[in-house]
Amino acid sequence: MKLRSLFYTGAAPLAMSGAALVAALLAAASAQAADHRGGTLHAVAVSSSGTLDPQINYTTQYWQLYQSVYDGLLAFKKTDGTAGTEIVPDLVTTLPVVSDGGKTLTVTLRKGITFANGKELTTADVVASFQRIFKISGPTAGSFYNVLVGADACLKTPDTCTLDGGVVADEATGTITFHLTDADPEFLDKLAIPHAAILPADTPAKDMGNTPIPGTGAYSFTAYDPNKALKLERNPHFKQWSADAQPDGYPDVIDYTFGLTDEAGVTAIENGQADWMYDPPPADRLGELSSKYPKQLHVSPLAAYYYISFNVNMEPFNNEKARLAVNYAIDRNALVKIYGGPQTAAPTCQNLPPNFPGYSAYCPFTKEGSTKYAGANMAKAKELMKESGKAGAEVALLTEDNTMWKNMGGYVQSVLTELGFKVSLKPMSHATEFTYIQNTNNKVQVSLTDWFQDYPAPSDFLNVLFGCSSFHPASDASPNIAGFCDKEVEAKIQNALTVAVTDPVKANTLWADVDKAIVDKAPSAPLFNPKQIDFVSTKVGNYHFQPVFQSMLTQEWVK
Amino acid sequence: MTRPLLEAIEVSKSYSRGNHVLARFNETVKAVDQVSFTIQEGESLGLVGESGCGKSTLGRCLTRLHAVTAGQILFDGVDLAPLSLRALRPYRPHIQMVFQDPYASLNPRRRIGDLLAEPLRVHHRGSKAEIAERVGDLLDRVGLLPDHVHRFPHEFSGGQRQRIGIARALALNPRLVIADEPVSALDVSVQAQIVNLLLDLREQLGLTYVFIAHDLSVVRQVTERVAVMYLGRIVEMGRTDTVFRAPAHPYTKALISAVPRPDPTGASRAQRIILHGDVPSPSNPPSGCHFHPRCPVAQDRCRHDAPTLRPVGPGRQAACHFAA
Amino acid sequence: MLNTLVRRFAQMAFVMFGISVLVFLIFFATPGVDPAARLAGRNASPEVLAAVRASFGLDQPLPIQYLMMMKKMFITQDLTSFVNRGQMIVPELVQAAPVTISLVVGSALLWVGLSIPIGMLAAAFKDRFLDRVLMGLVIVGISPPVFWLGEITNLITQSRYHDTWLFSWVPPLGYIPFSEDPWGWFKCLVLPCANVAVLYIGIYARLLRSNIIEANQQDFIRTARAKGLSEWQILFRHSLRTSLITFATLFGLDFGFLVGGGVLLTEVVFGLPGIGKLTYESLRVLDLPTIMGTVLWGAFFVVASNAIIDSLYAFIDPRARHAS
Amino acid sequence: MADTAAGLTVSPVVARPALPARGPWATAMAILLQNRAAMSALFVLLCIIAACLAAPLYAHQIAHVDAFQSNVDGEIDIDGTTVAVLEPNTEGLGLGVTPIGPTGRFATYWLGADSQGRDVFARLLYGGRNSLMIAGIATVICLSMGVLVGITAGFFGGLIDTGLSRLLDILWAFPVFLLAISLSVVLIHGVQLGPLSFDSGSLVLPILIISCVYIPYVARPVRAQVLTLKHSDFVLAAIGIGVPSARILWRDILPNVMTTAVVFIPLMMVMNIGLESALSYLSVGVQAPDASWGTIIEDGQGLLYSRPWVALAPGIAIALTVLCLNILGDGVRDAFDPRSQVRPG
Repeated sequence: MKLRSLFYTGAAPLAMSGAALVAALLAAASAQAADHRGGTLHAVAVSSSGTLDPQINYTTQYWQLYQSVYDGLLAFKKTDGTAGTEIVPDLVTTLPVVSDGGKTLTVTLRKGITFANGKELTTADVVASFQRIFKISGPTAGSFYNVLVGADACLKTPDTCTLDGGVVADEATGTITFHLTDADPEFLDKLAIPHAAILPADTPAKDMGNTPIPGTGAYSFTAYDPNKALKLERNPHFKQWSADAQPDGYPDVIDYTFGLTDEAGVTAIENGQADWMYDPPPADRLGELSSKYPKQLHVSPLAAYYYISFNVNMEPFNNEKARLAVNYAIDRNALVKIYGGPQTAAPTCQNLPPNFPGYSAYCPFTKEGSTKYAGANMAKAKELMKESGKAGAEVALLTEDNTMWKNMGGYVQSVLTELGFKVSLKPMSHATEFTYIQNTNNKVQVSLTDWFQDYPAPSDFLNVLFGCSSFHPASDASPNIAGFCDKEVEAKIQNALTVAVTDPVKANTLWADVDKAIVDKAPSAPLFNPKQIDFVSTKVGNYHFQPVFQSMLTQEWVK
Repeated sequence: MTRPLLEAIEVSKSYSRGNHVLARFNETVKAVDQVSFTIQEGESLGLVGESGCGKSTLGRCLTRLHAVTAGQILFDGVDLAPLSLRALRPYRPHIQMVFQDPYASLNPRRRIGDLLAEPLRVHHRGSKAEIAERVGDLLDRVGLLPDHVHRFPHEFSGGQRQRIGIARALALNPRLVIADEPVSALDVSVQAQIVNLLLDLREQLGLTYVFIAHDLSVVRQVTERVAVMYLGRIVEMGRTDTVFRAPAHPYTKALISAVPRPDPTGASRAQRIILHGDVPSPSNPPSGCHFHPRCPVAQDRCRHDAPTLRPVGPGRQAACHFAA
Repeated sequence: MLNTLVRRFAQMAFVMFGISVLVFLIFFATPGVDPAARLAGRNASPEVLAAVRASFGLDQPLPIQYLMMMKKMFITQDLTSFVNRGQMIVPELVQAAPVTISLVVGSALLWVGLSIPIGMLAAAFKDRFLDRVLMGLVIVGISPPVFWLGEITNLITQSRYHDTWLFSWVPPLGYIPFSEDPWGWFKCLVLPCANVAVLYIGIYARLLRSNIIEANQQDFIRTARAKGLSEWQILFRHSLRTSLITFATLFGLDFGFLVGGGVLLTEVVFGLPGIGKLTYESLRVLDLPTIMGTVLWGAFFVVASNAIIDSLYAFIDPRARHAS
Repeated sequence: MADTAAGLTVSPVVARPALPARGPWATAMAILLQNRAAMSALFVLLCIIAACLAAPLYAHQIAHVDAFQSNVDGEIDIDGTTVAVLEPNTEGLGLGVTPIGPTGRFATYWLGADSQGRDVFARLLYGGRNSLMIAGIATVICLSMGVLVGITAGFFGGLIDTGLSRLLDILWAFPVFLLAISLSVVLIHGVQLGPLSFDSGSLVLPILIISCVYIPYVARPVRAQVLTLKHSDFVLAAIGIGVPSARILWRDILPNVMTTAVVFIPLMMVMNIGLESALSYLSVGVQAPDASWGTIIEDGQGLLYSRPWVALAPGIAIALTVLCLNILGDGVRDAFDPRSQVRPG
């Protein structure tokens, strides 16, 4: 859930249905645009999300806001549905010209764009921004931008980072050339996320904390107190250059208040005191909202999934049959019920979310004779369990300690008990659980967790969660929680990564194959894909859900 | 003269007071200051003085309930002063103490029989039955009934409790009993009973007493010799009757003159010496003779020259420049 | 006096040092809380992890890290959170303090204002009907857990009966600063204050009642009664006055405790962003710098109120000066 | 203080004959037994304990439910109609799932279900068992430790006293919830104490934490009392007799400290129940799937607006228990605390 903004960024759904309808609505919207310009949007959230620095902050909550404040060279298209995962040129004129087998990318900067402080954007700003990623030890410096030539030196000694030969600018022509050590099919995605936002060259090379950094977007942060409020106002220097990349917004001001509980947030929106809340409405209010205010609710699928992660290197789940048995035994519909009912989540057997690139429906763990998920197959599970010979093994199941997680943990515990394991449930504070279950030193056998996309690429699920390169034993930063490193699967992953550079379409079929292979080896038990529930006030119109960065606040009408 | 039962040689007791951050800036209070005296077996010595003069502290030093800062306490020739609590234990039975407050000196949670048997058990004086018999004997001796062994202290009156306290002190057949104001907490009517009991016991058992009191009339009744203390020092010592008849030290004179006597004519009032001023603080005693600020006969000399205790008659000593 | 102050200050410094060390050690003993891993973000590469570790000084030995943290907290005041990069701790505390203080002062006014009349009435009508009713009410008041009482208050005032005339004035949960809207500030604090006060009214009314009754037994009250003062005069002039000393002592301690974070649960339940909520949130995410800040804040108030009460005691009652 | 019995006659003296030879303990017990309010409170308390002990009986024999297993897909029969324990909402957008509310039938979900479909009343009984057990054991441990530390510090004095007193100062100044939560956050993952290892979720952990936190509350008054006792005349008398220190401690000091400890028992129970529920409410106490009154309140918090009884019932249970303990505590104090005996009536 996105309350847990700390680790879970970029929840992005791929809107599945009604893309055409939405496009039609958009067209109608632009006609009325002028009428709705102005006013103040009141947003509320339980808490703020830390630093305002776009190159450091790694939370969905602020990435959503950065869309209208900062620009990268590229951007995800600001639109609903699958189209929203499309990458479009933002500060540059066209998509990069790729050469040298994908190792060289060249772009040309647009002219006449100015920062909110009035200074014009130059190639020097671009080079400085990429250096800054390393100088401030940005969270993804080593995992996303390490493909740049010169990144090695920058990671070793961040203070003297030059990225010499990696990012080359020609001031006269406004071109920037990126040189990569290896071809990277996801480099464009990486240029489109806020960590690659272009900031003024003179931005200090340290975490700017609560001090806003001028951006190029339609809005600017004008006041920030993490305990109280955040304010966005129009950037006076902004002139729209691409509605796809950086559209102008409707409200003049966005007042974002922190500290209200989610219950209070719901009440405030019901009473029209607030327009939108970041946090999902609390579970016990869903029924009331859904019956009383159906028109103010927007349910959108998220590119995320909840799953059970087995430690494939430890008893008893080093046994594939035991893992498969659990997969067959878990009733995903029951978990969906705990999550908030069938309208709030969809059961799944695989690791890629529906409508995600590379997704191809595959669900072996269901009742006999059904391709869609239809419930647990306990008979098959018990049979596998018998074959595994692991009945009677002691198992500790880790989960987070908030109510919903504990309820899910309680259910999984009963299933494991039914299979014959001796199960103890270890709920753990959400602050520690995610890093705790990653570290092999903690000897975690099985845990309940979730994953939200960073950007819409299959490797963000399959390689990050199940690739050998993301398994770091004895480290708190080892997102391959299962410790799954299978030669066959790894070869398939590498192949898909290589093919993606030249043939993304073919790569997606390869990824579907990887997904299937992983499901068959069952290092995880995928459970369900959650949906985002946005509750807005009656005066909010023109609600749009961008699949990577969620609802687009600046596009909402409050007038 | 035979060897004295108890001999105190220049016994001093001081303790520090105050809560200064640095301990050396705390005040040092000399509660007992170089006191020397002897007691012969079978004798009774009274220690008198105003409250706060150090007589109770001295009493507790003699029983080694307090450690001694300097000096020697020779009991039957053995110096008790440097001994540890453990090393003292064999000597404990010989020196016993009767406390001032009969309410506080008996553990409210223990039965009388238990309290009286405690010393016997600790020093392994006989079997269970023998101890029980001895306890009955003790109760009888102090005028209580045998079935009182099952009772708790709160069921007794003050006088009865003091009897129990005395019985406990006697349990181990001590040679020396130090009685610290044994009757001052009791009603006047009961005081006489206890005094009589103490006198009887002394006669029957041949006890030696150190009798600490501020009530001179009781001291006069019980003791043969008396030592008068002022601000931690002995200022006069001698046979009780002579000291009372002809006090040598001006302080003793004042003390004795203050004792109320049945005097219907009021004639004695004229002779009464009224001391002016309060007792000075022992932490900051006056220079020279400690008594000089209140002394009616003080002269310049007394301000810087401290008088020592010197013989002023047969068996009499006084610490005054002008005592004859 | 200066002496006492120095000693007090040293003691406070020692206790706060001890607590900070304890918090520090507890934090680093917890498994799964490598701050570097969380600062670096999910899926951080080992190089970035190392760089972050170095830039936050997390690769230094623990004593150095401790000293660095203390320096950043007290001297440069630029200590930042381990969870939200760039979040400064000191301003965060400064922001939260007025909320907690408003809440505590408000409830203190309520509980003092109500417990005194209740305690007096109960004492005056001791063992009569009014006494029983009042004491029955307050003992029921101190029984439920404070967070549950808060939940129920919210259930009634925010949801079930929010639309009735009785509670329609109740603002949404949360805090409105006085500077923004004094009336709103008042409205959002009324219910939380009342919730805290319910418990303390009970404790203080019961305390006051028994103290007054005890005081009534004392000699000087009997004297006052003998002088012919009326019962109410006695109650107001004498019993109440003596009883209020204990009352004030306890009040001082409780006030310190509450300002120091004792209202944690109330703040959490009512969504008031005060010190307690801040502590709770930082404990939930194990943010050592913030925990350190709030715990030291809390400890300061507990120790300071203890010290002030002790000093006042020494001032009122000179005997207590040398007691410890 | 008048010596009423003997007048002026010399021995033998007859003790007051009215009172039988009863010790202070027996006297206090007698006073307590005559206190009607305290005895009623004790009775209610015993009923609550009995009900909680009967939790398995209720769950298995009457309600036929497992209070610790999720019952997400469960269905029950009410007056011939089959009702799902967790019913997805069908109105509007069909979001949310609501557990069944109080049925009013003692044998079937009397107080309704929680968000995992478990019987709230059965959990309430099991939870009470844990809450009371944790508070009770923690009280025993805390009192023993507090008395031990207080006596050690007070009796031996010197460096031991200085060390222990400073440690107590630190614990005392550590705001109690913060200390408890901090400890819980660390220990809740499990702890290794020499050969003993307690896994997370073990009830031993909250017991240990709760016992530790209130030690200064016991140790400080005990130390002060021991210091007073150590300089009391009757201890001096014992020293004068030559009683060894250990025996003085055991026979003269400990029995006097014990009354203080007895007065502390109900108070500590109240504080421990409060702390346990608060910790569990903040989910750092008793761990799922085990229940305590605090965890049920926490579970109920998420259902407060739709199924308030889940949170109401355990709160009422806590309030009632604490109320009884408070009344009983008043009685015990009146009976055992010598200071309160000054008060007539």
